[in-house]
Amino acid sequence: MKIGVFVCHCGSNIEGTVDTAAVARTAMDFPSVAYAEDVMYSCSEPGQDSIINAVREKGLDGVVVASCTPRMHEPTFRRAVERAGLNRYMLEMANIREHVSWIGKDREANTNKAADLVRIAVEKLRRNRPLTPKSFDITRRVMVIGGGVAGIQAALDCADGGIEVVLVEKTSSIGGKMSKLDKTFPTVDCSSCILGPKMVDVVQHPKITLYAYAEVEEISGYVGNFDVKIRKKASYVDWSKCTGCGLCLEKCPSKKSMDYFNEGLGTAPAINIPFPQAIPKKAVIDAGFCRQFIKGKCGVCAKVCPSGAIDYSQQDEIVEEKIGAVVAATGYDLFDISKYGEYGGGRYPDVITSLQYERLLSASGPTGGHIKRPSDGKEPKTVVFVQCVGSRDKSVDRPYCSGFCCMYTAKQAILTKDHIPDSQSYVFYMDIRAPGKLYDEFTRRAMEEYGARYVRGRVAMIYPKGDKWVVRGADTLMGTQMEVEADLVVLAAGAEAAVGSPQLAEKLRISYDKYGYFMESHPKLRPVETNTAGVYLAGCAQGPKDIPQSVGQGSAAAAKVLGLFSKEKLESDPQISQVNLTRCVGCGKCEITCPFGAIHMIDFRGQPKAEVIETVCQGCGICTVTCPQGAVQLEHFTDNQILAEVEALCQF
Amino acid sequence: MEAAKFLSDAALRPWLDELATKHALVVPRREGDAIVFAPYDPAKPLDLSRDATIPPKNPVFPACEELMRYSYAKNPENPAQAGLTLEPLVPMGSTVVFGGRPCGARGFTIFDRVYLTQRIRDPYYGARRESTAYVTLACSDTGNTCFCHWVGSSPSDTTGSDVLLTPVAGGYVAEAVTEKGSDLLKSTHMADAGGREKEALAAKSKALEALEAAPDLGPAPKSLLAVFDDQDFWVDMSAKCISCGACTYLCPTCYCFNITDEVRGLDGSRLRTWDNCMSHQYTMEASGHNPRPTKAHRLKNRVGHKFSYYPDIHGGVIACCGCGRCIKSCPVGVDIREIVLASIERATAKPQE
Amino acid sequence: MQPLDVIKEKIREALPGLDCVIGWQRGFDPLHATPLFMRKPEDVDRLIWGPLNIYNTATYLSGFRGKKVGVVVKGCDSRSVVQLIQEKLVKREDVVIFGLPCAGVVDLTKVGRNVTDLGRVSAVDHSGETLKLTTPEGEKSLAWDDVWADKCLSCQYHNAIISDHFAGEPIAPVLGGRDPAAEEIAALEAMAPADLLAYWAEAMKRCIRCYACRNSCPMCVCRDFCIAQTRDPHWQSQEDSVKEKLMFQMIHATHLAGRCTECGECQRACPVDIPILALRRKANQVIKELFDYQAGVDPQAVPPLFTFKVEEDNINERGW
Amino acid sequence: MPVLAGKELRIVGFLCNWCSYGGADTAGVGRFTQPTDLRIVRVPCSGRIDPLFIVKTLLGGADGVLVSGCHPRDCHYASGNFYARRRLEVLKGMLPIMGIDPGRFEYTWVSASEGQRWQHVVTTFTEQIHALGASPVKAVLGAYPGAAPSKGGDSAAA
Repeated sequence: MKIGVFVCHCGSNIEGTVDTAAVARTAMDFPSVAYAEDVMYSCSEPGQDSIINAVREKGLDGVVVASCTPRMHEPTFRRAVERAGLNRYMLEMANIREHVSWIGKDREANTNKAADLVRIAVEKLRRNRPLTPKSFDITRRVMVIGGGVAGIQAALDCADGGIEVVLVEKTSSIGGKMSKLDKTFPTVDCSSCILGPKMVDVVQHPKITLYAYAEVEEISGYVGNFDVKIRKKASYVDWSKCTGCGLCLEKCPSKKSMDYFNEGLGTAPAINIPFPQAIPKKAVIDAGFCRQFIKGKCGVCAKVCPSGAIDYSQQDEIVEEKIGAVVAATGYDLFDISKYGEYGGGRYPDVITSLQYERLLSASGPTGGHIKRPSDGKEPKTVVFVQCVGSRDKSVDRPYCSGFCCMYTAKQAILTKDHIPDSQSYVFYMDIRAPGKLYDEFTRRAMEEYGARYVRGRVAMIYPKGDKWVVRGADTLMGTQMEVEADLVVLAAGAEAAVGSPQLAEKLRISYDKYGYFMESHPKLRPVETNTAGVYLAGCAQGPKDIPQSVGQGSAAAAKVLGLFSKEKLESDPQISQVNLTRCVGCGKCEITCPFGAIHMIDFRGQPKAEVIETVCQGCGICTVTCPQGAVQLEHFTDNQILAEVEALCQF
Repeated sequence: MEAAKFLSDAALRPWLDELATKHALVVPRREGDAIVFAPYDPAKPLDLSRDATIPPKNPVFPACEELMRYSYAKNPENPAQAGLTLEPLVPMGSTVVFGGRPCGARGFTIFDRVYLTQRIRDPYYGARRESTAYVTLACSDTGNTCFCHWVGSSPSDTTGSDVLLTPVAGGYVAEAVTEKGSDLLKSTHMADAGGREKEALAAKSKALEALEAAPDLGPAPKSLLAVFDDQDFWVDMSAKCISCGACTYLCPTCYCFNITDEVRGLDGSRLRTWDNCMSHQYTMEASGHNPRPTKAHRLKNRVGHKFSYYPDIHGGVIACCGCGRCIKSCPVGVDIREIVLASIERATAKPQE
Repeated sequence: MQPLDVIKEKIREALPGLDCVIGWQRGFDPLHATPLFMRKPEDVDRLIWGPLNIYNTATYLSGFRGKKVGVVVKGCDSRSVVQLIQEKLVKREDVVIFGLPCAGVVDLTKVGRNVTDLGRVSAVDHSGETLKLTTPEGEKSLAWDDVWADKCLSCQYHNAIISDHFAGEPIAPVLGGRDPAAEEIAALEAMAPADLLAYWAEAMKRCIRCYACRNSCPMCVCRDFCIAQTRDPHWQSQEDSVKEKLMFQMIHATHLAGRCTECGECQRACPVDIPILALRRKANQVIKELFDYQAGVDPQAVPPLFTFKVEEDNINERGW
Repeated sequence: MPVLAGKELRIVGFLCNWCSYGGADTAGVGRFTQPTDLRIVRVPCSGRIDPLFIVKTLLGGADGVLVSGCHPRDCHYASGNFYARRRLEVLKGMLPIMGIDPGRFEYTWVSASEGQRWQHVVTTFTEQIHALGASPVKAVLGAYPGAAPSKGGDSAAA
């Protein structure tokens, strides 16, 4: 076998702390290495060309590229060796950037280490064999998880692209956080006026199946062919009959249910439709408050319902769907403001979250759009906005910036002036983050046209004084203490990953960071992909975003799905397990341990033997370790390959 | 051949010390609960109480012998080219094996007919054979698994030995069997036998008389061929065999080997290691076909080779020295004597066609 | 009627439906028994029972896969049968189990330490308070506690765990008896790592790589396809080095983890008496501590290494 | 290449591709400085890591072996690390009886986002191995005959 080794400078990224020329020279002495050189940028066009030329001129049949992580450029170089006429799996990479040059300054040690990594790559490559992927059919249906604006956008774009969409929404209506907003920055146009039509499009679109008040129970399979189980939670209302007339809401004797849509400002009937524009507009019974369930008798709604839709005996229902791709758009939840004891959030009625304030501003809100403070319904004259409550604060393990708070606070200050002309707003802030089209102009208007007083400093504490709330903080620009006697305090609660995100990530087999946000496969170059083929991300599930960014990601994810589905067939990674029938003694242990059911026992000339189902095998290699006689081997990660790497490393 | 000598118990260790200065000396020593032939160590005791667990064949036929080393030297101008350097490793130096029993020494005379013929001479075996001398201890009685006299040997057989020591009062009578042997006896630690030869002779004949009558194995070669295709017989005989290599690896007359290259990077070595016909791999063909798929086939070969096929081509010499290790050390007590006798019985029982 | 005769009767009745029944008979001398394969009624007469029945009859079962066979078992043998059934290597309906209460078996290596040559014992009497041997150097009388196999000294399974036919009074396990296994492990682990490694090197030095330890193991079902002797995968070289020999012991021990029924055949079978059982015993100890699991007790269980718990009871994630 | 005398010890790491290998990448991207002893062997999943690879590595004379996979519940292949956890824990328990200091082998979980944690793991483990010093394996086993003479390996041809 003739192997070519290409050691990349990556400009100065590698060359800076690794003597790439020396590594190439050393590689010359490795078994089977017929050619070695160092290249400036192996991933650049000239870089790839030099590889291709060397393969052709030197008649190489395998290539080792020592450069960045294979998680970055393995596909790039596989394509390159393929263009050179080799099988794309006759490539190995040595990660001498992320794992060497970037983590140490000792040039001698780094060079030495880099040579070692090249050595094991060569030893592995010597035992590689050409592989050809199997192709398989695609189920051209996508599941979008989450009916917020990002999910809605993804669903509509996919559906308009001509593929069937299954949209799963946890609550009884789509719309997400945006549907709770009154106006949107920086244009101050009505949130529901721009979101509403999209929501309607969703239910009316022939290609979209909507499961509201439902959650993903289980997902199995692989890109192109997932099987999902969706749990439709019991609403105790037969939605096929419910017309959303709302009669039951009026007649319901129990009005003490939590009003989730209004962020807990006020209460709701035990049978409820969250808001007038809800999609679907169907009632749901809150069994925790419904007398029929608590006392076992009532049945008012059942009596009044003109369509006889009420069904107290309803149970959760599991529906199964076959899909080919997933878009996770599960959004965010608000930071729990009560964690800041000194602010009194949750204890003081007039210390509320920004989203609650949105409901107070909203014409469809509990106060009909008139700003009344929760404690006594009085109209507040002095409103204090506190920024970064649960953002950029290590002490509550929320070091990140939630991104959109600065903007909506400016918006809320403006709206406050609109609603109450003789009011005065104060904004306690750390920095103003307004990077975006017309954003900074917008915050300026809040200050200059609407006279909101921006105070640069953190609020130390809030305490009651009479019917006022004293907000004490520092004005770091003036270098003075500052106290404001407020009628209402609005805390800009930060964003955090939606409740249940990690659990969903585990079902989807994607990674999530320590805060529960889903991990994209590359922070810059693959922002909506994940490391699990066929699973994409949109909106705040991946990290805090404002509406335009979320909508943009929704469309981006849709584009990825459409791209995936535009292929005739998909190719399965051929790096999967193979059974050596003569060695297999048919003990079936591999069958027990395979997480994918990719191994089944067959009868081979009267003997039980294991067989791998190629399209189902994901290439984890659990079976290879399970098999005591090494009859199951994972292609490109065979025992002999790993043993050879170990051997190479143990020579010294 | 010069006259017999007397080696007193007191002179034994000094003599061994002396031998150790001239030769690589191996002696039976207790390791754990086994007795093995180990390099002589003046500080450590010998164990001559019984025949060693492992036969004294290693010195002439090591369990693993490095035949040669090789390495590739790359052409700096064109690393695609590499020069190969070979280093054959022919064994050097002389070895003396002390304290084996007649059966053990007789064992590798079986090898000679295979490795040292007119046509073919195995240089490695040849070199070791020539440079190795055996100082053997005659047996004064026999154990439950001994059957040297069945196969044409005896407790005082000198075949393969260079010196035979016969225990007598106060020491041993030492008789040189070969030139090599008489050289070993040229030592100040050796006294004149001084009439002790008779005592030695008496001891030998006493051991011979003590033997139970040996069955006639004459019909064995033909019988084993007769039952060759009698699979039921062999399935029955091999039922308890677990196909391990204990019998063959401990057999003084088993000489099969396997050759493998072990390579590290650009360097490699070619190894010759004991192989054993009880193993499935022994006859495994590259195609995956195995002409001896079951332990019945394999056991048949072991017994057949020793008592039929080998004698057929080597003037009736049975390729077994009757040491009984294969019986004593078999994890499940397979008894080759039973099998041979059973085959004779079976063959005579059913008419030859 | 003696329990043995009862069993013999049962075997004769069952024989017609079976390929054979595996038991023990007298071997080449009074001290050595040997496995017996009963096919004809008259074979059954040769069946013996007693402290010389050291061989684990279950070792042969996987060789009869697909055939119906009978097997006479000691308590410890029955554990191996259970484990084989559990791993679907033997079908329960394919094996008829004949059990007798077992008081223990002798460890011939221990006996050997009391006589010059195990191969020169001319008579044995194991009926009495001691084990009586007739040897060239005269009568020997050995205390049972000095010659019982280790496993018998701490045996909790004197009677077949599962059986189709059982004869005789079940023997109750002696609790709180000596546990030589634990003692040996403790003694070994008391050494400094390097010394212990040297101990193994010294012991493995005399290994002849005959694989009797593997082939006598009832749970080693790979047999002809063991990774110790293949080039692909190439786990082991042919070098005659203690490293390769010790590596094989670790392969065996690792593959047995959670499956080993501690019958001790590996060590008993070793022709050069290398004390290799300790490695398997340690694995069993670890398995017991981690998963409170013992192999060969429950035919329904799954070996701990072929399953998992999302929250492990006794594995605390390493705090780094 | 030969271990840098006096400076480095030989530490071999087996990392799953999806989490820990990515975590090591993230550490690199973040320029989180680490000791240079570690050599990483990339495997698809911690469930692919045969405990015997580790035994082989340690008997081969490596001074330490580090295994890292996805956090429990976070395995790209759903349950690979659950099997790995059991296998590796058993192995760790068995090392003492064969005369290998169990401190020479550790396994842990590092996710693709935990660059800093990876730096911490590598640093801590490397310190631990340097505290234990060079492995005695080669000296002890090398003292016995039979092993084909230790080769200079490829460097012999250099």
